[in-house]
Amino acid sequence: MTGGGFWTMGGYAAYVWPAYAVTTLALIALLLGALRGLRQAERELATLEGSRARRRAPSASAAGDLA
Amino acid sequence: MHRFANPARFLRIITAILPWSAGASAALLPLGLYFALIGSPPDYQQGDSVRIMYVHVPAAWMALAVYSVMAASGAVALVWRHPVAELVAQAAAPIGAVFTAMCLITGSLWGQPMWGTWWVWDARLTSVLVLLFLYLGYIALVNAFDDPTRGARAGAVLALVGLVNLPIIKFSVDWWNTLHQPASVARLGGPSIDPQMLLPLFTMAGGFAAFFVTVLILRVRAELLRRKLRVLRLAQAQG
Amino acid sequence: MTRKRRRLYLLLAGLASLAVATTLVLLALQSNLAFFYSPSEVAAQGVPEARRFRLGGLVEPDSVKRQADGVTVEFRVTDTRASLPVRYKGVLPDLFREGQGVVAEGMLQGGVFQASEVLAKHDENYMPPEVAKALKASGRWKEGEGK
Amino acid sequence: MSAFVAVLARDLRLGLRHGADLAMVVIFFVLAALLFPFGVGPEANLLARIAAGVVWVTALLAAMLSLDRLFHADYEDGSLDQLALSPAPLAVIVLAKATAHWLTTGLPLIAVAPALGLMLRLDPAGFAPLLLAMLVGTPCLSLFGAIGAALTLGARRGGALVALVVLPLVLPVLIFGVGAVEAEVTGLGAQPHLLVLGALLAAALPLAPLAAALALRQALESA
Amino acid sequence: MAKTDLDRGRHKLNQRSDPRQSFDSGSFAGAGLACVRGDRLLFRGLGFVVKPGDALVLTGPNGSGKSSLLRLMAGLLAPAAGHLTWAGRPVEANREAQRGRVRWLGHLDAVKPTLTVRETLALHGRLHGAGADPAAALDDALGALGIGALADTPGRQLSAGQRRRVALARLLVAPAPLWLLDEPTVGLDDAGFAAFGAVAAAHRAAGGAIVAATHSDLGLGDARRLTLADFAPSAAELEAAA
Repeated sequence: MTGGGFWTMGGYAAYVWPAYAVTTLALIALLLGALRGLRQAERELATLEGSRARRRAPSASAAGDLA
Repeated sequence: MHRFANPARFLRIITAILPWSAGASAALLPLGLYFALIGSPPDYQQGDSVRIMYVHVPAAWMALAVYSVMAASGAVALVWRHPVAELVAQAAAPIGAVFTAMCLITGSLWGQPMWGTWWVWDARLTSVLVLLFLYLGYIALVNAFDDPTRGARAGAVLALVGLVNLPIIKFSVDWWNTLHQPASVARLGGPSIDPQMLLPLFTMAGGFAAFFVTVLILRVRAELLRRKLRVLRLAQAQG
Repeated sequence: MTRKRRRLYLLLAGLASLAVATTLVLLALQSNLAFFYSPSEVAAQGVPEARRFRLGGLVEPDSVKRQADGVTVEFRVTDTRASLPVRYKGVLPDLFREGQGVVAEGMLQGGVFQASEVLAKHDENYMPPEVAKALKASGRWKEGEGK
Repeated sequence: MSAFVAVLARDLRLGLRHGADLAMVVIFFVLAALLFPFGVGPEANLLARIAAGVVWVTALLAAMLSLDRLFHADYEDGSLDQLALSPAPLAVIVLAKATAHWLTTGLPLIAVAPALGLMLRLDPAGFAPLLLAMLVGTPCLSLFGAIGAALTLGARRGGALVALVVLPLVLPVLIFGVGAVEAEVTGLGAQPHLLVLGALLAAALPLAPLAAALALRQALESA
Repeated sequence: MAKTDLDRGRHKLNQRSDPRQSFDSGSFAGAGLACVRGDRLLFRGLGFVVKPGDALVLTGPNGSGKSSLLRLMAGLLAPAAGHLTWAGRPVEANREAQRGRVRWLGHLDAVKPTLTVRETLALHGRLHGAGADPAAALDDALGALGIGALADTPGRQLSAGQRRRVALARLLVAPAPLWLLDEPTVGLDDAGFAAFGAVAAAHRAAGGAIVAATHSDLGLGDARRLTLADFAPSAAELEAAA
């Protein structure tokens, strides 16, 4: 660091910090958005497969009763 | 290779890549940030405002690179009709749009103190703005159809048509006398940037690229799951 | 056979069309298609008064004069062959200095370019101050190379 | 070649029999352009400065409006299937339809442009470059528009989507079209701008029909 | 996967048609065909052979892919798997020639409200290169479908059945060996139905072939049937594909 110190950015703090803030926020938003989409799809898939398992389950228990 | 082929192999490959790309971005981004904000010197003319370059330029590179990835996957989707290529193009578009917007915003924050204006209609800025509109048009087009395949194919054609904009962006600063300065890194005669400044630039660029791959994989995986959901629901409805 | 021949003709017509496009672009790029015009172009074309355009070039060394009011600045913009006086009232960008690139928007009035906006154009060189000093000291500095 | 002529003749005939639709595009053009004196005030200097831009932007929007005519009706009534199944290359048919579109919308727009220029107080030196630029530039609008119209066939929200897809592609036409007039009025000469417009047209002439044909095939796949 | 589909297709093919039939010259054939619309697999492992003079009727419930199979045969839709051949050569080798051999009648009539019947058919003749005397061919076509009196009537004044007749007349304006018809008799009255029967018989007698999708009887006599339900994937297969 030369010049006016870390936080003042040599007088360009009003431009440098927003630029980095925008970048950081955008990257975080991208990552969170992707993760949320993935989680949601996983959850829906789990629900669907759960309902199918339930549909199969009664017939299995009926067979068990017979035995 | 069929549309109804199981994309399991592709899923295995991207799952294997994911930890590496995630690790690379987790290592490179903080390192790049350190170099960019603390470990590199100010510019002889621009002072500390030059530090905006370390996010602005990698964002610009990614904006172009992601579009190339999108157009290439679009071409693969059209020629070989591979469903995975459609998914990759679709998943890449929003990421590219964010990088393009990031490039424009950070560029504006750099232009105000250095050039004396937030925005100017010169060839470089205008062509990057057109790139952003192409991304947005692509996203709107892909989502405008009830049949996801139709959307993906239409998007692929648009991505290919928009490819003509990339050389215009790259060479706009050489062909026209713009306010934007000419290329500093990819130019004949080597970079005109001091090595101490190239280091943070390349570290950040590497971090951005790894980050893009990571998010792309996450989004493609979500898309694959959604497709599986649709097919399962159809199967359920029929059987 | 006729199908192949027709294909060939269509292909040739397409290629010819693209060749024409390339030629036209190259022709257009020979003249200035520009964001801004240089002082010598302005002189050669005889730009009339009171027409808005952008003027670009280098700030002529030792030509910058600040008026008494503190906000009006006068300087000359040069492209080494011709130069034009510029008057501007307002805040100058940080990079505005003598010998540096500048783009001004405005119009000619009485032979003086009345600028309503002055933008600094910087070159593609980035280096720390010490390196710049060392380069200047060793005489390897190429002034105004980036234009 | 005969396929080109046949489709061109058919589309011209169809266009002329729907004369009211054509008139609507021209009326929109005139009306939209004449909103500007009310919007920005009737001061002659101000109008003169924006005249070329207003004429070009409204011409662009008018052309956008007419684009859904290009393929949509044929797609809806099955004619596009028949055209796509004729032995002629689909790109040739697209070129014919784009040509018909230009003849029925581009030419009328050019015809009324001088009147608009007068009412918007365009500098007398600007008329020739405006008309020349429109003569070269409006075919580009029809050609790029064909790509957009083909891409959006069968989409849920057609109109706005076509504009979103096509406008970024035709931005260069607008830039150089307006640039030609401004350069001429400033005394710097319209020629380089007109050359670029010519280059755009020469490049679009073979490439746009190919891209539009590709897009049409995709649209027909899911018809 | 492609290989097994293909084999299964051949197997079915041999079961349901004359075993002597192979992909011999002059015939139009498909093997191992699969079709996906959206995310939905409509059919797979489908094979067929159409020879000169043949009529093949596609049947199956709504949504089983009859229209899609016709579009696939026409080349408007690319198969997700399998291939089509004409006289033993793949149709992709020369798509333009294939388009010249096929006449298409979709479920839409492609009749413009402002064009007269004659104009509509004349365009079709010019696009497909009608024979030596296009005007005569056009008049013959109009006569065969019983719409000679409507020649100069604009499309908007035609009834649904009359429009269907115009669409059928398109098949005759420029002759081609293969007709692909999607519900050709929809909206036709008895006279129209009879006219279609006569036209179809003449086409087959001259060595032409017909593939038609329908829910009703077309009166095509000795037509063979292809039931699409036989090629529908099972629920288990659909789930496996996910």
